[in-house]
Amino acid sequence: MGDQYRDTGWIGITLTLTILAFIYYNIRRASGGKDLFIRRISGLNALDEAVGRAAEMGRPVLMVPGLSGLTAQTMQALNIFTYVTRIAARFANPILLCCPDAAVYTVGQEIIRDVYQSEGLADRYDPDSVRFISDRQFAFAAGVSGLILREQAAATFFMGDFYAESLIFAETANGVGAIQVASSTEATQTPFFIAACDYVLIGDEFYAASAYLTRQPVLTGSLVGQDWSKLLVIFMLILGTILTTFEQRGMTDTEWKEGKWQTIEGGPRWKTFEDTTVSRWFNPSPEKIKIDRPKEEAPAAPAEAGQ
Amino acid sequence: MKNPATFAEKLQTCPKWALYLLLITVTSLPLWVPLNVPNKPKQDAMDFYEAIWKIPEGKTVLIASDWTKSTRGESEGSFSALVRILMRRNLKFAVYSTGDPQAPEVARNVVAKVNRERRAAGEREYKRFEDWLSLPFFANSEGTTGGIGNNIRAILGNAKDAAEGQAPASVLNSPVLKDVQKVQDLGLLVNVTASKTADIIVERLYGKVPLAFMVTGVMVPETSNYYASGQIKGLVGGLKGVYDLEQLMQYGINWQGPDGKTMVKSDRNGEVPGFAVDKKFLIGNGTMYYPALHGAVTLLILAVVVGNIGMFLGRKGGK
Amino acid sequence: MIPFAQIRTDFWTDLPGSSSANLKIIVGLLVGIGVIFALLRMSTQFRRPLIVGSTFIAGLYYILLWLWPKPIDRDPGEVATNPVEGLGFWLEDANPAVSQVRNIIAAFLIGLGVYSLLRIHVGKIAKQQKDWGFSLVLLVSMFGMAGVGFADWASRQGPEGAKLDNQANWGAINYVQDFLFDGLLQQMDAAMFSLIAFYILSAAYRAFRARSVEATILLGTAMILMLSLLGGISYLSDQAIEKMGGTDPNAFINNFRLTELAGWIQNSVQVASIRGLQFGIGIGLLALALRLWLSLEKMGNA
Amino acid sequence: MDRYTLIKTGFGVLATIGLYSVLYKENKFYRFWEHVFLGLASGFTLLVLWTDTLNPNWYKPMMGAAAEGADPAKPAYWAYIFLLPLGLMGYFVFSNRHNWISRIPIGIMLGLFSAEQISVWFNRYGSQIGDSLRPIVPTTWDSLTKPATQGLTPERIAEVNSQVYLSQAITNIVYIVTLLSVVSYFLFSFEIKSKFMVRFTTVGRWLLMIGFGAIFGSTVMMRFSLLIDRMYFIWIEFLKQGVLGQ
Repeated sequence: MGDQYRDTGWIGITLTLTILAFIYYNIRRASGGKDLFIRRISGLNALDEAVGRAAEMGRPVLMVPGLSGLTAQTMQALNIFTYVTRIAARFANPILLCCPDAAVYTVGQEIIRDVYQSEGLADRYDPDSVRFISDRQFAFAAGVSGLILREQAAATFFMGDFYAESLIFAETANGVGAIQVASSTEATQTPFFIAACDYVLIGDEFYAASAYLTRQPVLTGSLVGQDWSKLLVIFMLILGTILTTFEQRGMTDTEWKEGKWQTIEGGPRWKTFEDTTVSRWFNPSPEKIKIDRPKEEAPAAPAEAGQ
Repeated sequence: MKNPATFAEKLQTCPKWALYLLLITVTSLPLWVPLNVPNKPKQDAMDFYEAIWKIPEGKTVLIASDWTKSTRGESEGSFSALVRILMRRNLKFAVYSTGDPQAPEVARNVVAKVNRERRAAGEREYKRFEDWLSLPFFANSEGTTGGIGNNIRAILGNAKDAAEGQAPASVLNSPVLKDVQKVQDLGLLVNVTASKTADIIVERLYGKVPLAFMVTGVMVPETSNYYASGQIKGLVGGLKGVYDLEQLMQYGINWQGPDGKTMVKSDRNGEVPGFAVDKKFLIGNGTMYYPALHGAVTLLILAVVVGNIGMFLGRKGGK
Repeated sequence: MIPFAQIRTDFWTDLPGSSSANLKIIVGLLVGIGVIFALLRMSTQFRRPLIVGSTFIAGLYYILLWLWPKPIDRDPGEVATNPVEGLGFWLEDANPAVSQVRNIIAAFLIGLGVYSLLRIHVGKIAKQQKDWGFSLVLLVSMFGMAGVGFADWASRQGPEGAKLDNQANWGAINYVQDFLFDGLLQQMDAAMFSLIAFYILSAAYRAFRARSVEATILLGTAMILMLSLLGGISYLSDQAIEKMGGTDPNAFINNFRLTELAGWIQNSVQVASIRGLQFGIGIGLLALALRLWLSLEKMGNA
Repeated sequence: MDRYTLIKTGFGVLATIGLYSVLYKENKFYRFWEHVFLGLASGFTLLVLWTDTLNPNWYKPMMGAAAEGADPAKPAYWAYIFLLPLGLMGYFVFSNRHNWISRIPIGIMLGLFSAEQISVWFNRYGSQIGDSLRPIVPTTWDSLTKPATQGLTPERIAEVNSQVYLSQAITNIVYIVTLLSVVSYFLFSFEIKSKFMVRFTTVGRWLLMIGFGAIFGSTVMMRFSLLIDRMYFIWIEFLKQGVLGQ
């Protein structure tokens, strides 16, 4: 059997697969026409308001999909921005999408044009409204804040992976009196958004957003699946806490080493967390198996091209 | 609110430029008159210091140096402190980076600086390729880190480094990596980082080699998760961490200094000697910047307090 | 020694610089371009399956690497003893190469980024719009940096390159590169980064008001943490409290020392709450990853 | 400090002041340095893409290398060439009829990324879940808090360390309650009716705020130290050591 399945290593795989199963099952369920409840997420009701106000002022809506390259977080941010863009398009409101990465720029162009076309407003679509600024963190920060100041953005949306630059954007936008809706998947940046922005999506709300906005079966279903998974985690936490509470007391004369029970040389000792069942679940210690295989005559040829 | 009328409003509407000017002043002045601030090292820093001090003789330390000038304020302090301790312990080390193409060069400069210090203090200088290796930058952090876990020699094998005035040779021939066949052969892997490489390293190397991190202040909360869950042996966080470490280098832990006094006590650590009895040798960035940090943070606290007082007075006035 | 002694070649690998290798490369390129032309002619109904399929297969590698039995106790240079192990070996070996594919494709896309910049700034210059001068500055410094940087890089290749680690051996080009990169670019990075300090001050002054319960909690915790950072203050206050506790090192009051308090908040409440947050984010990411891998959601739907 | 270094440092200071000037208001001086910055950055990006990504990870493996000095020859993996047309497909994004082709490379990148995320998920969160499981009932009432272990026998120390004292138990309870309440705050698809659960999630939000406050507090340190470092650069490195030559 494979290395990753020995001792308690399989638990991790099982857990991940279970969660994936939950999500997939609920997506199917929802696609099957079952409509599912989603609680109110305050920050999101602000989207329309923000864009609306920008329209009144006739000043642009500025969007930043985080600092990462083409990652899932960035895609999620772009998903939310398509919603924003759609409203802006209807209000005939200028938009600016600032990309930190060429691949993101490519996807951005594709998506934004799609939005205008699907709204039948292809004539309002301006390729320059999606811009590649720079993929160097602080050059990007300088460029974007320059844009915010010069274009006098009326509404700004910062969503995705934000790092140190978050506060530069937020304060600059605040300086020109823009409404700001923000969200960072980096827990370390959320407090700064909370301090400086009008509306903030905290943590998971960012992933829930597109489901909340569109109510598409796939997304709502997946959201329900995520909740099941969280309940599973909660259950594990409660069960595990109880287990440790009862196991981690008193002395022991055997300990779990290299995948089997062994008596401790030098007599019994006081139990620690390492002696509990849950500790073994999460820290597998597979026993050392020696397997001797024939060697190649010539030195090993390095990896094959990833095709 | 245009032209603030009442005192309460004045308190709440101090112009930004005035705040900024104050900030520049309080951060500049202390640099001209350095002084020694009393301090109490944090546990994670002590564990870090002990972890390095407990590395078996002759083991090699691998340093993932993922910082550049943009976080010089904190990272250079951490890195030079680390190098000072390793050199004091006569441990061989190799520096590589997956965080930023510039990291290796910045690291080289720091090592050179510490070497100059040692020359001045009349100690043995570290020879490139003999005592330490400057490995290149590897793009794709995930791939490289994972690779180091699976087969370290294959990953580092392509790299070259040159002793002073010699032609570059494969680093595998260097005494530094002589006894390192698997990643398990390393004494410790220290990540001096200002980026996500910390996560990547824990995900791919935890359990294969003891880890210790030196991170920027902003990363302390996230990385203390790893410290709390015992995935990393020790943690030096931000300027405070650097200052802690520099103090430990001075006073050790549970250790009687030359003056017979034990400055730092801890019941969670064993006795770890300090060094650098000569203070001049030890004026690192931490000791240099810490007073200015006091100025800045105090200003911040005052600003918040004043703002709130203003608000409350304003409310009273409103009633 | 014979240079290529240790190379075993097969269909996928060839002798470096050999004509057959170059031929294969050229043919491969032509085939690739041929594929593109084929795509242009391909009928519409195959488009989606093609995109979905390529996405799925690309992802399948990592899923296999994760689930396929990993070889036990593998040492460098060993040969697999059975097919299952064989695939396991192959997956492990391919990892370094596959993990580069994303970067390489992304690198090829940079042309689009440059196109975007040129589109905007050349346009400005051509139309002599407001600030066209600055656009010129941008383009000049861009191509300047790229050109000089490349020349510098080229001069550092080969066995002589290591010499240039020492400033004494620098030529003009190395100086210019050092000036542009080390003198300007990196300094501006640091400058922009440090701007945040100012913004923190103004943001805290403006927004940190005890208006609501939540705001007050946030404010209070931040204050305690900031105070505990001040070695001076925490040291003195701890001294004071230890005096209250008297000689007994286990005095209960010692738990309320500023450093203890800050540490306690960080290690219990903060770690816990952030972990709670992270679990949510992690599961959200997992769900999104699944949807993207199986192309369950259309790109950019909302 | 030699003249070159002095000039270099001088320009560094100038650029720093230029970017700082935006703090007062957006002005031409800032705009100049901003554009220099963006230009240099993009230029550098182009450079690094070749020197650090394409050349070492694509071109060299594709071409292979003859044996030189200590290191053996590397075979040519010609198949790498297929990545080039794959990348070029992205450029169809501006074509109105064939823009769909650009989704193939994008799809492949996303596929690789997503699948890797799935495969490393447990590595990141597993041990964090494991570490969150802590005993919440004290095992001894000898003392409320964990006694200091100075001057005790090793056995005694081991015992003390393994015991769960009241204060620790309380801490662990706080910990687990925080964790649970925060996680349940992020449940979206359940209509929470019971008074208790409503309170519980509200508490979760409050505890989250404590976490954020703590992060803010500890982040401040880094931001300021970077500013201090800039000031060190201007005052000490440039003015004191450079101009005044001390």
